[in-house]
Amino acid sequence: MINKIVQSMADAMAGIKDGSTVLLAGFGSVGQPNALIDGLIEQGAKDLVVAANNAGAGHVGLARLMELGRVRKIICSFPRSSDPVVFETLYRAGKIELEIVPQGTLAERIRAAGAGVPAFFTATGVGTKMAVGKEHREINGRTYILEDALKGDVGLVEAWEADRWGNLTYKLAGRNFNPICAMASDLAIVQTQHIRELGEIHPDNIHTPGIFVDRVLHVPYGDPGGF
Amino acid sequence: MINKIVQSMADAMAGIKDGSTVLLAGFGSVGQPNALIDGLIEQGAKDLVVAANNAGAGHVGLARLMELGRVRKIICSFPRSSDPVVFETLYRAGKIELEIVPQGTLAERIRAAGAGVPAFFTATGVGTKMAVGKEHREINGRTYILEDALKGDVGLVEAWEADRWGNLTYKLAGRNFNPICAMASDLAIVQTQHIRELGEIHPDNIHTPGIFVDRVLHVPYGDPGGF
Amino acid sequence: MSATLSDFKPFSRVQMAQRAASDIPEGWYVNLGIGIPTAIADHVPMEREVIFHSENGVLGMGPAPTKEDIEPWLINAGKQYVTLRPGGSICHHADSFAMIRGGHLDLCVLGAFQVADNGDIANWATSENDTAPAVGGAMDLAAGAKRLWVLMEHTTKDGQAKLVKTCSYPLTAQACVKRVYTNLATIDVTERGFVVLGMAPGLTLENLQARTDAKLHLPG
Amino acid sequence: MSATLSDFKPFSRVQMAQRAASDIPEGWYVNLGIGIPTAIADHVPMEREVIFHSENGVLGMGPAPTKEDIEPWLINAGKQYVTLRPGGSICHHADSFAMIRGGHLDLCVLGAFQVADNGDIANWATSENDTAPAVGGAMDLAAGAKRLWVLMEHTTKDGQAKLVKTCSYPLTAQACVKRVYTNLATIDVTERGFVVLGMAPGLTLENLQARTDAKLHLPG
Repeated sequence: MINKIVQSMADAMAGIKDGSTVLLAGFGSVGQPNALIDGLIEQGAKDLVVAANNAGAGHVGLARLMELGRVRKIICSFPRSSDPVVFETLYRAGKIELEIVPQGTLAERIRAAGAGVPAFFTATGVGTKMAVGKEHREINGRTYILEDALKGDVGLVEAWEADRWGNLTYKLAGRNFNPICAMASDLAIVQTQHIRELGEIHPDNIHTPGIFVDRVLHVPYGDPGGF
Repeated sequence: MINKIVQSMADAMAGIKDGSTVLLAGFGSVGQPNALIDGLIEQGAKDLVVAANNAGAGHVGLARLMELGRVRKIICSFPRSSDPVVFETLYRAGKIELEIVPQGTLAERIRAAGAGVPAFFTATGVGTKMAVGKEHREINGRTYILEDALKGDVGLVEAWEADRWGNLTYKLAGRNFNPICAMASDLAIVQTQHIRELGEIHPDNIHTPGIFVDRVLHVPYGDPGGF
Repeated sequence: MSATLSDFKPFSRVQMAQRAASDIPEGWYVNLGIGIPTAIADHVPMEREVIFHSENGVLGMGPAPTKEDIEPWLINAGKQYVTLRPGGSICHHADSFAMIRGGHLDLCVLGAFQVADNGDIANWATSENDTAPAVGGAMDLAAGAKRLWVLMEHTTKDGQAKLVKTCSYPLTAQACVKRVYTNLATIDVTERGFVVLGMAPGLTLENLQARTDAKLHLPG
Repeated sequence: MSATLSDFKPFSRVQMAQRAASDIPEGWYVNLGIGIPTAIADHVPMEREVIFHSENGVLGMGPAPTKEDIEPWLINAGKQYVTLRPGGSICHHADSFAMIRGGHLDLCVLGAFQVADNGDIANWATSENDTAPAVGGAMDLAAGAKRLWVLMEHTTKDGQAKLVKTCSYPLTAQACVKRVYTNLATIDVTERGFVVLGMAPGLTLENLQARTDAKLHLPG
């Protein structure tokens, strides 16, 4: 019997290696796998490259992971937040690398990794600092730049529902980066609000099929808090 | 009030020009917009480029459109069918152009057009006839070829449910190429089995958001037939 | 800067948003940037159906919720609570940006630091040396939407022109702004450059030109 | 071809499918090509959960339906009616091929015209001049799945070897076949070339080699 549901955070985090690239889903605090980030802090992997939309707020979650010196590089679209003190301190001190990526290019690079596309052309960023050093090409009269896929060794995902095959649904804006982070990661780890019986989620309405999911941990924390 | 629901086939087909590229969804006879194909036959546009998975069967639908000499070129993965007599006759007589595309490359090219990606690299087809004349590139030790986006002037789509904003759902394997043909076409025309009130389809379970849809025609024909 | 405040009455922020809102026809798919542009939605009446999109996969937003009606799972790209109209839908980030990058949005309205008269926009970083500038979805929106409008003050707080011949700040995208709504005027960006469609009451073209780096034209 | 039918007993098609089925562990995501490979699913017991995928966006297929149980909206890539197990799901064609091309399938089993001992496979066209050859999803599956197995007769009907040094037919993909199940043997494709894992009862390596164009090796 396939059972991707694990019983402990330690089981969820087992085997994450130093130097891993971690795709961290969530947008604001909605659909953000906070418990798994805490699990990763506990687990101890270091020298990480983290791709996420933001670069952490306050001194918790991703910010805490950075504060502990465990993040070598962050790839994000928006390093500012309501309280970006940890990131800014590390960045000014030269203790963390930053790769700024337009949000849509970030999403498309992640999706490309999941879909077996190693590189693609896009119009976003042409004529800006983002295009410096990138291959340019004119296609049908418009200029595009070439962007690489962004693959995760590990993906951290928050779902609304999950079953033992790893099928997932998301709730409203909790979807955001979650489906693409699951599909683009070699090891996709999910925290879910609800566990469902196999077959309980209608096959037409499964948002992430289990093929993209490796481990599921039940974390029924309720609604997201502030931002 | 936005109302994409049209009342007649003539309204659904209005303005389709000679020389258009038509993305035709469906796989087998499931999720195939047969009524719209008949509408296109009636409408009269010619010199068409049609992209579809197959090249028509028997003497109806796409095969009929070809038989009438209205299709200049077909782009498909599998020109064979249970009864491909029309296509084969035209092809042997040199009266129709054929572009064979691997099925996944076809799907990805269509999706790329909808997503603003003009070209992307893929491993599919490397070392085969499909790669002849295409740009090759080694990325991280593997060889890929460059494929172009495939955009439609017109997309013909079959949905299970639709509302007046053009939000769609599909039933089971009736989904297939439909969502990507909608998103990649300048004029996406939908035939739907059911019309729903706005808000009746749950926002988490809309398969194609109305932004990708231009016209909806109610065609409650029931279940698909044989293949 | 010869004209003083007594010479004319600049548009308020509400008026700026109202003017932009009144130019959005029913049926358009529209993304409103974080900040002043977001307020445009408040001035589009519900019965004129305009479908508002947010980068985080939310399509068909309605009015801001009352405190009692907050749905904690429904926020916009500015991380404010929002509502969904009947007919609204959710998608993931790559599909949401496919809407943007694939040219499916009829309009995006952004704020800006500078707009040049060739349509260049600079709105994400104020100098080449800005520490850790944050771009978000601005480059995707500017390059991807069918039309880009800008809503901004006509000059900086210390009177520097923001409508310029050439942007001095890092670009967000090239040659994509179609119209600019400021507290002083509504200006189209055309092949001729900036064309003034309307001005704040009491303002003369001369006074407007004095606050504008690039040459202003009149229609026709 | 010195050996006659009386010398050994070739595997039947059912036995070929059974052998491949017995090698698929629980938990694998598997795409079975149109034709004989499809029959492999019949030999995987329901209690060993193997998740079968079809190119047209169907994941988690169960046994073929009885006539009464046919769901007209549920077919596979071979356009046969199928069933979904509890836990099965539907996606669109681009997402379905993202599963294939993104390396998410543990296994694909295809039929073939020829397999070369470097792992090349030819299974979609029998000559360079074939009128309108049909490729379907074969190239995506061959290039994309983590493992490619082939299920085919060991020789053509007129006795030509199908396990070859170099494919003479147009390639489907390069260097991707990992294992071949034929009516005569099970053969791994390794860096050394073809390695024989097992043969039909009564068959000798000599007899097998006589029906094989490329050199055969024994394990170890």
